[in-house]
Amino acid sequence: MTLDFASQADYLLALLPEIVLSLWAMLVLMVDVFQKGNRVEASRPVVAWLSLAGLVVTAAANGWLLTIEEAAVTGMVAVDSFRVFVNFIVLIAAALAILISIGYLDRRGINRGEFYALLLFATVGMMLLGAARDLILLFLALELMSVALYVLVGFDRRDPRSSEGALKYFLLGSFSSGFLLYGIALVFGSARSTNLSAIVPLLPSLQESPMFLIGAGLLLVGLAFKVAVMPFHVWTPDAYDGAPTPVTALMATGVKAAAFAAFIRVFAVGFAGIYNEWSVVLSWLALLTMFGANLIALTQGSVKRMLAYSSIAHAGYLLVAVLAANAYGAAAFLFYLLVYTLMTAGAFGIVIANSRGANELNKLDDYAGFGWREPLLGAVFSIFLLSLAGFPLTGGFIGKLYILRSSLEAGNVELAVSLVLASVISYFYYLRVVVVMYMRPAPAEEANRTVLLTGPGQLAMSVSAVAVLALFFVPGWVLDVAQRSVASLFTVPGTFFGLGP
Amino acid sequence: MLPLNAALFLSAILFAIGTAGVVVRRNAIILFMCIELMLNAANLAFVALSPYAGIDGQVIVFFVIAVAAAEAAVGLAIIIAVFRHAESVDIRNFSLLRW
Amino acid sequence: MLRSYLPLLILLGISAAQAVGMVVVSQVLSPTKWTWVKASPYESGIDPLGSTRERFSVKFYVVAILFIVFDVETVFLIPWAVVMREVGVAGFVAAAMFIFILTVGLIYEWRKGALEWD
Amino acid sequence: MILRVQQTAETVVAEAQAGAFEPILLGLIVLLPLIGFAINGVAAILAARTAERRRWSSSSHHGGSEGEADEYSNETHSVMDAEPTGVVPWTHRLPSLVAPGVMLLAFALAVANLFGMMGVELEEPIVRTYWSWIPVGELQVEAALQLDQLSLLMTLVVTGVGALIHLFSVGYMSHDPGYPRYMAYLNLFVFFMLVLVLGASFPVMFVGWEGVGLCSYLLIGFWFSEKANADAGKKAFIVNRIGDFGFLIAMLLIFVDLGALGYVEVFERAPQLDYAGPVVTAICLFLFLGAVGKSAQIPLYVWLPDAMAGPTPVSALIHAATMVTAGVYLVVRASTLFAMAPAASLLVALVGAVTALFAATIGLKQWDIKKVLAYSTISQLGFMFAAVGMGAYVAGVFHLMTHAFFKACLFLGSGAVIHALHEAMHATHSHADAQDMRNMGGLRRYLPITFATMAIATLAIAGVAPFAGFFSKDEIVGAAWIGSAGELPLSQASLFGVGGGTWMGMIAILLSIAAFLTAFYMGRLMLYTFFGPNRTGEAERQHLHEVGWTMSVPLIVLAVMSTIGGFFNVDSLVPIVNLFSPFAFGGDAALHNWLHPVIIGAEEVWASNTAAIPEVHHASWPILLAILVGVAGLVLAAVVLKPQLLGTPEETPAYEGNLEKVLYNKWYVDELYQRIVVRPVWGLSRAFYSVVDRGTIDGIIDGVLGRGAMLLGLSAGRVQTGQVNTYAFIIIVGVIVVLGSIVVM
Repeated sequence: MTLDFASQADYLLALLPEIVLSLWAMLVLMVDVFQKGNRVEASRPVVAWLSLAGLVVTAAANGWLLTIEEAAVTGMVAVDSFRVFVNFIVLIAAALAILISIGYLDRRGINRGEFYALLLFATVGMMLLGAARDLILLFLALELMSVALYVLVGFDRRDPRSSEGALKYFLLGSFSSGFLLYGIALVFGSARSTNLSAIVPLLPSLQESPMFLIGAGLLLVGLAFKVAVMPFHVWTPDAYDGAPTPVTALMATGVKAAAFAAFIRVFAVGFAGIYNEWSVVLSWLALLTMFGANLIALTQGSVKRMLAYSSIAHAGYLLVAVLAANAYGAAAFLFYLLVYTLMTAGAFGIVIANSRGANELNKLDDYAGFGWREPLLGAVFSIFLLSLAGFPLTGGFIGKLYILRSSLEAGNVELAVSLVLASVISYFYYLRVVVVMYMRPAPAEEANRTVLLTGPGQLAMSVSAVAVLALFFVPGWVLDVAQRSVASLFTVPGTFFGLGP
Repeated sequence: MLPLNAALFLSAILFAIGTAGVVVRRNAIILFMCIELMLNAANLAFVALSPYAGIDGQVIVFFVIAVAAAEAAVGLAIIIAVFRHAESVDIRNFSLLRW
Repeated sequence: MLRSYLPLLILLGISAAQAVGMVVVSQVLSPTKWTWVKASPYESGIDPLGSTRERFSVKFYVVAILFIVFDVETVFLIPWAVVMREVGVAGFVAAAMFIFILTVGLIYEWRKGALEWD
Repeated sequence: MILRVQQTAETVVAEAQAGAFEPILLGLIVLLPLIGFAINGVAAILAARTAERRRWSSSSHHGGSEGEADEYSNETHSVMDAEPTGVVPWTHRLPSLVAPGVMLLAFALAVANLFGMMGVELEEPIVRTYWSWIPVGELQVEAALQLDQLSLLMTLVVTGVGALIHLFSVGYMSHDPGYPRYMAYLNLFVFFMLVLVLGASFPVMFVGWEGVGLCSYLLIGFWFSEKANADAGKKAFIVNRIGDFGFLIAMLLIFVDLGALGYVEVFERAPQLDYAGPVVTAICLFLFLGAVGKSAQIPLYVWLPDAMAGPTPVSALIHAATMVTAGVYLVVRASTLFAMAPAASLLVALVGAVTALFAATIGLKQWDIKKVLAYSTISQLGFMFAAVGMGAYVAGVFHLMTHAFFKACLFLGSGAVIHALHEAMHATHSHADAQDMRNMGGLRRYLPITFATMAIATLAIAGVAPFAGFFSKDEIVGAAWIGSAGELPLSQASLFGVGGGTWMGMIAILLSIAAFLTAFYMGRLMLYTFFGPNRTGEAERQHLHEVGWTMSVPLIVLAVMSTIGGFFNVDSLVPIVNLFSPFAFGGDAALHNWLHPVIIGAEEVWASNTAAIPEVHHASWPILLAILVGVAGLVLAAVVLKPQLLGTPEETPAYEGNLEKVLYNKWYVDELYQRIVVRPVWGLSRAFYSVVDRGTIDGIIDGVLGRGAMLLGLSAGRVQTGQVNTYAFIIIVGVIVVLGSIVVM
């Protein structure tokens, strides 16, 4: 099927997965509210499962997208396999977040249907973010995602940490939205359009326009904020720390994936013509992010917060892939994003499994003996941590290898070396958790701890762990798909990383 | 007709005031108002640019207004939630999460 | 071109002048004699109870927040109303979808009891 | 004896038949242990669940952490702490069947392949590609297995000895609460070991390399509640990281300089490099660094004695027979590269020889029976490295094989002794050390089978003809003497300005002394353990009895192999040795002929880069010397040592005199490392701890760099004040920097 966007109805098809998920989110909201009205009580389990079903249906619609193509690439939304790939990652992230929140919400006494509905709305925002080919749609998608997340972060109103995290996330998030919006205004003023396909041909003439460059710079800042690149990461540890852990998992995975996809679409595809202008500063930000985040992560006593910094560090690694400026870089980026989503969501899932009751404290000492108390989850957690560190036998190793290779290919030797050094630093804090988990006996009072991750969550963790391992042994086909997905980006006129249309 | 530069200049000044406000003010509500000021500065830029760059600019403003309203609703709710814990909206009181 | 806005400007000026003028004139013309009774807040003839800095019920906030959202959404409907004939069926469908989503929100509010005062 | 000329007639036949051989279920050999791991892993998880439940319910009854401490205890307790309930849960019965079962199947498949391969003379390795593993640009790495003479031999050793040790473990470990977990780890280890030896490229080997390291780490720390065990696991992990670093760098260099990582391509292209050039030397040195870490050679050997903290069958399988020999395998596998780098090869030989002697001296004065065997293993690995370093690749592999037999037998025998002693002590609630030889003595009356099998293995390791060790050790020492006479290709090389011949003469002397010491300390071990009066204690003596069949059968099989293992490679050209020619298996010098296709690359390198060697002279005196030192060592031990005068640990001091003290304390190397590496780091960390109240890291994982990084991280983390204003300010600064740089660019 071919879409030409001349008729508005074609947009309904192009946006089918997003529409399906939006309607489904409303359905979830209605089911919940009709079932219990305004009574304050836990929602039925059916709400969570319904939400999961919605994700599955959306995934099907998303797969269907592969069968249609665009007549011209002028639409506000892209219909290409890059978007489909990113959508799948986002959907996986959302599904993992829902699976680990089952049971967890009850424990914290915040099992409300709105949680799932908001989570789905945020997912819609992420999907749109990966599809946006128009800066205004980008802004709207970003806000749709963010507004839902502001609420989710502060979902546990009775917990001062949750509320505080939400306040900081909200204030700084809308602060950065302001920059993004002003950047869009300046780009709009100088390019006379907000559509990337209209901007790209004008780039040679815009290269000298300070208004455009400042606009592009503000856009960079706005997106860098969402992917948590240093020094725009300041909100991240606090928001991640304060948020209910499933939300943290979603923010660390889905949000990052979607925002990075937008990053690629806007900068790598759209603004490829001014690569020289933005690449230098971005390289420095990548360096700062990799080293800064890893160093700070070393000093963290809380595992949850350590993982927050770890996710910042990974934004740095992903930036190296973006900056590699070649086909392998983009494919490596998608591959790493997938591994990263699985291992990060998994790690946060274990944080849930080990947290005490409603208390979210997750000190390193709380993991003493965890590996023996919970053999399965301990092994799974070790896999995730080793993968995050880039240990061989895990997908994280292959992912880093790909990024390194693409970076070397591009001649970014300093970035490649820094990535290796930075991940060496990261070994210390990841392994520390493994060591504590297996080598330090649990205090006696730990004996009566119960498993705090329900069956579905455990299953999700195990599947993710197996996937992380599988991505080491058979990474070939995923990489193949990633490479083909990247190729679809070239339908936009303009050069992509020197590959050309 | 107003010169374009003047309108843009005004919008830039408003944006700068909003930005500075976020850095120096302590009251969460005022902070939020400063952020709204930034968004509206961008709106002003869009409107000022629209005769020159296309009618889209004015359409965008509608979207931004709607988004700002949604943000306001959520933001005020969050501030209320925080106020219930701290009995204050002074952001200096909120540093449970740090380091 | 700006000339077409002139009546608007005049209207603005007149209303501002009137508002300011009424305050000023009443201040200037009225006899000013300060008494305790006059300075106290007027609450329908009943003595004030407690501090006026009492906290409002959170319900006010809820209503206010709901109002902001629904109020602002009308900015999308008014332009549509203006050009309803030009945009035709496509516009109608779009507006219907918009209203549908708003309705879902409204139903949610209603079921949540946010529309009931007690 | 090294450069045997292949009969042309055979080669012709081989070419005619090449390709006729199809490997039989090659993938399944590797897969079987993995299947075993999966099944046992499930059992382990379920068992751990029930154990946890029981622990909770029991601790609530007679509260306190006492029951908990019992649950996972160190070897001396948990081996025997049988479940009093009597009913063995299925999770403990299933692994007894599955774990040895898959191993036996895998071994059967390997044997089938052996018979298939014996019919044909395979010139080229058979590579089976399963899927494309890392396909990025020129870096095309396939998940492929390679079957050739070397990998098949290694597979036979791994699965054969492995199957026996699995069987032994059934008897040894089945009462341990963690038994299913143990079996799962053991199966997983074998899987990775098979990947290591069967992999067709360096990255695939690296997967196995990392995997066996991981399993070793898990098994050393199996009784994790003992802090010492946990530390030992950690030590092994860190030391192996150093080795892995070398391996990785070597792989990188190979890829950069040769453009491939598969064995076939790499060894095809290797001769393009400069002979003895810096590139190939660097590659070999880094590969050797990897081998040194994995195979516990100087200076990275320190982890192996500590690794004895794991269960004894683990020591037998991983830390004696298979994993630690991976370094030797690596050198032989990369023999073409090492032949290109004669200086690096000589260094390998030298390190091996020095390690052989050094470890043997330490073995002289250890009281812990497992420690003696551990240092003996290091010493024997040194022999192997000396061999492969001198270019005597077949001799190295030969010794690897025979060593697997007799050392596994010795370890399992010591396990049986410990088991028996522990059982006895358990019965009387004695807390004496079941591994201290001073608590043994006269055990041959109580453990006749164990004694007989260990005695055979001792004769083998001492190099007494005609036991297995005689042939293999003789080949190594003999090669060194031949090299010193200038008759090996490497005799023409030089290291540090000294000629290869001179070096090899020194190596020969070092190895001869080491062989003598080996015989002595093994004689000492046997005397103190099995002879003289029994020192275990009156009460305990009633409870000493021979182990069950699952443990004695592996011992007997290994003893038989230790007896006849040498006949696989009887060379009719070597005097004295050729007396045994009538009994040789598979014809004259079977192993040489068998492995010839594997090392032909190295021979071609030498042929084109070194002066021709006229003819190798096999003198008879080195052989006589080898026999002499072995017998002399044993005799001296029997004459000098008086087991009847030995007392229990309370009565007998650990050492007398300064030399004994030095040896007992293992030349103070651990202390040296402690002083120059660990202690400065700790000092710094203490200082840091008092300044910043956050000493969350333990051990030597973080070095000086780690502490510095912490400090840096802490100060960088200080910007995270929790204040929104500060955050906004940081963002603004970032915005200004970004905008400034973009506009300026």
